[in-house]
Amino acid sequence: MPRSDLSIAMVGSGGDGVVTMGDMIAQAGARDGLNVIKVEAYGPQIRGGESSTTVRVAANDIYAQADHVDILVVFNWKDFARFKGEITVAPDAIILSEAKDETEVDGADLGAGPNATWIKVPFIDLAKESAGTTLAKNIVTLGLLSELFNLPQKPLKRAIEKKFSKKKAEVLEANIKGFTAGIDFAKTLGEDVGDRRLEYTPGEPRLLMSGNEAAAVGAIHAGCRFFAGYPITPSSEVLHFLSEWLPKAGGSVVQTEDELAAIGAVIGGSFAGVKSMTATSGPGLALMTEMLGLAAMAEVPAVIFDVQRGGPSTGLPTKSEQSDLWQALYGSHGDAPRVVLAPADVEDCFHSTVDAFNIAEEYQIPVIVLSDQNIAQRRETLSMLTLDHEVKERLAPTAEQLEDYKRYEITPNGVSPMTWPGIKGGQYQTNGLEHDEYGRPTSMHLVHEKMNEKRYRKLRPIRDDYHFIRQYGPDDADLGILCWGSSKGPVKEAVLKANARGVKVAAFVPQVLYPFPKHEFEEFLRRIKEFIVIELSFSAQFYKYLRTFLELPEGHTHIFKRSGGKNLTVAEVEEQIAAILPRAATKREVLV
Amino acid sequence: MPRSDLSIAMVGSGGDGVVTMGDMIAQAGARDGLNVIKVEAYGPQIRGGESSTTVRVAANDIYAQADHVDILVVFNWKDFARFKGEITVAPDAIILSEAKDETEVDGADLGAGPNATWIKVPFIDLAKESAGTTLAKNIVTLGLLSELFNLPQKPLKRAIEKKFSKKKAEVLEANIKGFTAGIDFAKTLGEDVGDRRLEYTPGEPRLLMSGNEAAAVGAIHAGCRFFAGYPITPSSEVLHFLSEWLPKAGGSVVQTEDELAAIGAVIGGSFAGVKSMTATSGPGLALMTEMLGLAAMAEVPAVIFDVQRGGPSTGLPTKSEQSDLWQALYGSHGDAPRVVLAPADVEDCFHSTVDAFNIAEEYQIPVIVLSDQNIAQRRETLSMLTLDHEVKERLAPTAEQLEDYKRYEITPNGVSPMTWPGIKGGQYQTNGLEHDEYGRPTSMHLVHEKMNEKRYRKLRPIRDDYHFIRQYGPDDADLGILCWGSSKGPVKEAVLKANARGVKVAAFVPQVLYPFPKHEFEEFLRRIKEFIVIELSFSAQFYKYLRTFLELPEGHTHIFKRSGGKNLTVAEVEEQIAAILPRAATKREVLV
Amino acid sequence: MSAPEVTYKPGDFKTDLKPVWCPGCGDFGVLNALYRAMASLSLEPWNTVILSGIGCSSRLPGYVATYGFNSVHGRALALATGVKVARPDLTVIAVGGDGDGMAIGGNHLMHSCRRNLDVTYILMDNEIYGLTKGQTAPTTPTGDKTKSSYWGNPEPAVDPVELAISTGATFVARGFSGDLKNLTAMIQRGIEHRGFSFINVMSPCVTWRGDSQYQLLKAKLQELPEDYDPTNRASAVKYTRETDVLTTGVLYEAGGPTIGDRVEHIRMMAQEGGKVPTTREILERFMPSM
Amino acid sequence: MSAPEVTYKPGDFKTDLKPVWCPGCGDFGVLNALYRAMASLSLEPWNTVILSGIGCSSRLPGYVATYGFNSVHGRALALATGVKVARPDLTVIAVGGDGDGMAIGGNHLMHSCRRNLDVTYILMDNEIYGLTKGQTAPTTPTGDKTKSSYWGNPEPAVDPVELAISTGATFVARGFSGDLKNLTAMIQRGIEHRGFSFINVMSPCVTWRGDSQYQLLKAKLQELPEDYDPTNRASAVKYTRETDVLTTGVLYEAGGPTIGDRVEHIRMMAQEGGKVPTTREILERFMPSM
Ligand SMILES: Cc1ncc(C[n+]2csc(CCOP(=O)(O)OP(=O)(O)O)c2C)c(N)n1
Ligand SMILES: Cc1ncc(C[n+]2csc(CCOP(=O)(O)OP(=O)(O)O)c2C)c(N)n1
Ligand code: SF4
Ligand code: SF4
Ligand SMILES: [Mg+2]
Ligand SMILES: [Mg+2]
Repeated sequence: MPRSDLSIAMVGSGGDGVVTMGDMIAQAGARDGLNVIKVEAYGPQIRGGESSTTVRVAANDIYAQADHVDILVVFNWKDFARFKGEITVAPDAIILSEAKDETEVDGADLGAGPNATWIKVPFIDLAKESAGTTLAKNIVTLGLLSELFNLPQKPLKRAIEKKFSKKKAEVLEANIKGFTAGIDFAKTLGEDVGDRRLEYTPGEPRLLMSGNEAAAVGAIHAGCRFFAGYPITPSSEVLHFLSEWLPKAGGSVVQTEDELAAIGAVIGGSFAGVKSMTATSGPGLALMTEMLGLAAMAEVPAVIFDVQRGGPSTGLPTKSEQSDLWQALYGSHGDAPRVVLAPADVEDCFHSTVDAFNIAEEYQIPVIVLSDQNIAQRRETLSMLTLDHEVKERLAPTAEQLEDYKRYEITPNGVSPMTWPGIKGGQYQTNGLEHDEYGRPTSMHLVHEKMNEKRYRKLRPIRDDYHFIRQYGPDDADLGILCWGSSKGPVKEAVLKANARGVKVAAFVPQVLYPFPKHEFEEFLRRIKEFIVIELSFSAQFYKYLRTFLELPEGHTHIFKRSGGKNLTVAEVEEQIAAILPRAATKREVLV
Repeated sequence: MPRSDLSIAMVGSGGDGVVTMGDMIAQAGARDGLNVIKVEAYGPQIRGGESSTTVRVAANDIYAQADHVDILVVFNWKDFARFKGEITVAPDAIILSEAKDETEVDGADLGAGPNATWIKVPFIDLAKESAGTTLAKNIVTLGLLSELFNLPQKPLKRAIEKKFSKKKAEVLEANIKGFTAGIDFAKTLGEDVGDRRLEYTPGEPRLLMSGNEAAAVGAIHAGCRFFAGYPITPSSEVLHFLSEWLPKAGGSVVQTEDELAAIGAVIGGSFAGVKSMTATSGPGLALMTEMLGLAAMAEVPAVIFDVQRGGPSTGLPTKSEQSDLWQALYGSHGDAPRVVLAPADVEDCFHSTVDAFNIAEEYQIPVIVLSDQNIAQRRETLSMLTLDHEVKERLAPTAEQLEDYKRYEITPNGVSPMTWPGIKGGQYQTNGLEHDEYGRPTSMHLVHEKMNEKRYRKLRPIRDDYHFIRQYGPDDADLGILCWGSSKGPVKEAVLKANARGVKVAAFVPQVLYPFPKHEFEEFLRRIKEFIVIELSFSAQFYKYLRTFLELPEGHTHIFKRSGGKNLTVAEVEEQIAAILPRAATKREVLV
Repeated sequence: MSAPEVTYKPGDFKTDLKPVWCPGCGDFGVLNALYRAMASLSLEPWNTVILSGIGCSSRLPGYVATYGFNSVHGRALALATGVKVARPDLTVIAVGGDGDGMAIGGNHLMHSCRRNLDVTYILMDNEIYGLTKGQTAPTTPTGDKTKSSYWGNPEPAVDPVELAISTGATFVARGFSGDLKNLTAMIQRGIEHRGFSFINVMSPCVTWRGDSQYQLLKAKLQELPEDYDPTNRASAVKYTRETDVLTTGVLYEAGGPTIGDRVEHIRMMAQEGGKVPTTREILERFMPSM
Repeated sequence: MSAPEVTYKPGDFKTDLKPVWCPGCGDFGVLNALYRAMASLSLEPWNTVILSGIGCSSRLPGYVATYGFNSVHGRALALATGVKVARPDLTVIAVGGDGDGMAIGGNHLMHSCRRNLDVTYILMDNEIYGLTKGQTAPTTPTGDKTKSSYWGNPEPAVDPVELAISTGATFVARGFSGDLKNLTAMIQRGIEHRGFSFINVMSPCVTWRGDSQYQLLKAKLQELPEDYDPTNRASAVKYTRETDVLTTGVLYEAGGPTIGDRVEHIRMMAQEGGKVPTTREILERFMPSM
């Protein structure tokens, strides 16, 4: 039966070129208007070690990586060992492996069932024969895959031409021969695999980008013109992209000596009137928390884009986890207001970043955007992003206000007009000490109380203005799922699938975590009787956070939490639904 | 009517010697076995500015500063302005002020009522006449106060002799003359103030120390032999004391270049097998959170003594607040287990520090002790501390375990035997990456999950072993107060006073905050129907934390939270009790 | 700096905040010298930013009527980097103490020197932690007893001037807070210098180092020889390790591009067409290219 | 170091963990030289501690069968300070990359030099951030294009050797990972030296700096003259700023007390009576004294 949705994993090492393969399939898919999600993974070796790439291409909407791949290409079973447990195949998968590799493989280990199709392909020989070099193995494979599964063949060929366009003509020629050899070999395989072809109508080309790239573009869109950062996996792509593009936009980038300097420079740049941002991951955010408090206290806009990875400490630097939540919400000493946003997919990374700048500037407050490795580094197809996302600016004082300028004037919404250097008569002297309306240091309790009130008062209008929240499923669901960030993908997919089967499950995914969207949560809680919180944090950071604001019904609130290091799967969500729903139904009868 | 409990505040500036006065009264009180609590406060000037000292001396038990002072000495009303709102007098207070100062004072501003006694004293003239210098003003005052209020006169005189023993004989002589002049002047004042004399029977001398000093002694007692720290108010006294005493105990002290280095050196020293500690305050703790995660991940014992001050940012460096709670509980990225202890008075600072080392060593986990400026810097009388506080040591592997040494062996209680350099065959290579039982880096999800479990498993026995919790008041109280840290003082005093009047109110004060003593809390919650959480944090950090673990009864849980900068008063607690109790009674009737 | 429109008197730069400093503190001298230098340069207060960390000395920005930022301990230069790179048109001055600049802030100092950040950095060196009441600083002489070194400071003192020269500062001077005239001139030259200007001002702490510090310093101070050539790096370095004398004056001065110049150059390269790309144009880069 | 009981072969120091380094990475050379130096010194593995931060190079402790600690980015020397001051009897070695040691860890390096901490610090300098996939390091030459400097690195490179000398290290050397013999000798001397030994090893990154880096470095390297006198600080400093040549060898070596010596001296003074006070004795100090 032809498919509208196909996942392919390719595993090899160093010279096998599997990463290039993944890129080309993704590019070709995007070119033909398909939906694509592509991820990569690596072994511990810095280079030349095991690597894998998994591409999902589909004619229908997709929200996450697939749980199981339909097609697995293995150049070397030894390399595959590294990904055991990370890459599993569908029971009826097609497994294409190097003919020369005689390793015994237990299909059950991969997840393969009796219906799986095992094909030995002489990749090495085909490459050598056709292109004259084993290096062309991946190109042979692309030919083979495109023919077997109806992957966009023309765009693939053009991608190959592009890749080798700068090399000698013979090189290109050899690779085209390799591509053709793959196609030809596929034809010899006959009908066995013919029923797994992708069925689709080519459409308009789509964007193909990662969450980090989307965030970087969002920053420029929002008017960011100064970036200071220190490299750290998995956030460095933000720095990389902006190092090229921010100067084009008339801005500047500094790679600082550490994260302390980065957040310091951001506060400095912003104080100087330029929209400023940094990007980091858990360890870097930890180093920034002291100065997060400074931004809160001196009321300087600041955007901190944090890409979560596995922790604690250096942890699992290349893997995703949702465990920077607590330090984002609670890091820093004293009562230090900040805003925490949480994009849930690649496109969100653009919009959340624009929102972050808007909130930071409008409310003179630090804003943390909590992305994670999953959405940050995967490449995903998107329609041209909504480009009319409004951009907001800082409130400057009127000429009249400047006459007796109170930088920290107490106002109904907590926002005081803010000047910046260059504005004549707008000079003020600020600090991280408690201060009065003019910014003059004080340690008087009463001033402290008033100023705390003022600083926290700003959170109310933010909560009222920003309703970035997603909900899926029916209003009268039997089960409500509460989750955040990249968990949205598999949760949404599971919910929509369940709904399609008539199972009444709903999901609630807030993109604003703090100020807490209490009203919206309570609306959701009111309609539904049974809940589950799903998150990738061993200590259930999200669940515990929810408890601080919500009365989660005792005995009717479940938790599915686990460590990161492996992305959440649709199956995990489905299992939870399956396990709880019958019980929920029983309970409800009892209640009635 | 004679008193068993007297509070005296003295206010002056630079050369007035009010701090010395406070010290001498406190020393003299301790010498005669009285209970003493002494605090100081300063204006913004680094030196020579306004200063105040308040001493409470009592024959009965006392738990906090008094809300109002019975006696106020003011050398200069301009200096007093700085402390308006911080120092209030009892309605019937005695106010002794410099005769030469003609400032008009509104008694109501101070809290004085129509019964207050206002006495102008020619401090300057008396000092000049008797001692030949105005510098002796404070000594004159001591004579006067001792005579008027029956403060321990002999010890005071000895204190003066000691103070000037190293100066020329004339200097001592002059001061003794001043002291006598004060006494003589007092006699001229007659019966007006005679009814405010302190009534007590002299007892054995008592210790007089601050929380920071108690913590430093606790550290040495617990076996700490390495201290690395960076100065910061209000924790520096720990460094100061240990810089003198740790070398005497055979240990060593490094003043590092910053807090990052301090916590790093502590982890290094501890890894090397030496019990190690650092001390800091909010801003420093913020800088330490990255490496807090390292200690959690590499399972290295580490004690971090944090003295809270007003925040956010530089905030109110010399004032108390309970707002480092969140960063102590939640600081650092990833799921990073740590233990958080909370001493509630000076003596606790000793015991909590010993507990901290015991827990850190026994469970190989970082332990944060959350003190605050209030208990850290006030001086208080104590009986000789309980010196039999048991000291625990690290679990080393057996010879058999060393044969195939697994540094991170998974065990039932999560604790793996730990070697240190010098132990032959005990070598291991550790890191902050996720690792297997041997400490070898991995990014495998399954290992990560198991290791998270192992690291968190240690919290269970800690929770079961350490029941450092205080409760006051009857089991069948109508109102239960939940508080922590230095709030204990005024809360305990208010509760005991209320109980004495037959008002049924109880208080619960945990000295272990994390792992959360859920069982004990729930016991307390079960017995009582109405609650109030009391804390000095604008954003109600303690209340929100309690919510994550407890089902606080909706509609029956009140909050009294405010910013720091002023210590909690007994009156504030009493007001809350008075406001809630009648309502509680009504509600209970409705419930029944 | 463009030609000034108005002229200023030193007093014009005063705010109405009273310094918290102890009577006799060296920092008063630095503040006065700064007022004078700013006045003679006719710095426009609204185009000038003064930043600091935490310490007695770091209170200074509160006393100057420009844009000012008394930030957190050790980070004055981190903030200054942001201000100057984001807004190269502004005059940026950073100030702080020896602990702020050489202990917790040492890394930012080193890297600001390396980058040749066009900022004037005035380090008020009192060889002690003033604000926190008298602990050892990285410039405290070995053996000195302080609150945190009961048995005497076990660490050698760092020479801030040597550090600045060897890590790449292009203007390095040593001054004395008690010498208003020379200090004013030095600060003025520092602000005029294009690149990182480092001015180490010996600024006694009467409270924690006693009167003796002032006397001791005064006795050790010595001006540079008349014919001194500050462009010679090697000879500059020679003046840093003296122990019996402390030479004041501009020890080193050099040219060379600042980080700002280099960032500006990058902007020029990047904006070859002169046009700022729209979001849509940027997104084009993510269309499958084949 | 006490007289060794046994002798070791370099291979005895190997753990069974396979290095994650790329084939051809310079760090292999450093590891091998270290194994050899340790063997010739017969260092007892259980009395030796190797610490590092984060980076490709910082993985090294995992490959040496002593006590080892691969800590967090930039903090190798912070931990080493604790190990050595708390346990002066141990041999302590710290290792790391140019980013780890000169960027985020720069402050600890400077202060370890100043304190003359008795630790051997080996900086594997590949002029790039290896582990994070090729961003600019503080030692990356100006103008070089890296992942984080698309338009070319706008910052001058720092010379770690100059920094170490000018901040007080008492043993400063420059080596090359491709020169096993000299490097081994240098590391051995560094470990034997009493005080802070700083060894800046040029250690090419084949992955992010390409083959050319190795060739370029090799061409620039030059040994010290035979008659070189490493005790002369001024002449040592001269060898740090050359641009066409990179001189390898022990550039500087001096005596002087370490922080450990000074702390030990304090302990001696403090423990005059030789007796550790009991808690009760300490508490006596808090009894009212009159
Ligand atoms: C992160 C942090 N650590 C420590 C402190 C405490 N602190 C404030 S100022 C200071 C040092 C003051 O010395 P210096 O920088 O020399 O300035 P001075 O007061 O002598 O002018 C310290 C340690 C702090 N505010 N923040
Ligand atoms: C606090 C923190 N910031 C950033 C990182 C990311 N990081 C890991 S290694 C590294 C730099 C690696 O370069 P280098 O120290 O030169 O070592 P190399 O890999 O080149 O040997 C960085 C930036 C981190 N782990 N922690
Ligand atoms: S303590 Fe020292 S540095 Fe601080 S204001 Fe006083 S004299 Fe100046
Ligand atoms: S990336 Fe460079 S430094 Fe890292 S292991 Fe590979 S060659 Fe070595
Ligand atoms: Mg100082
Ligand atoms: Mg490097």
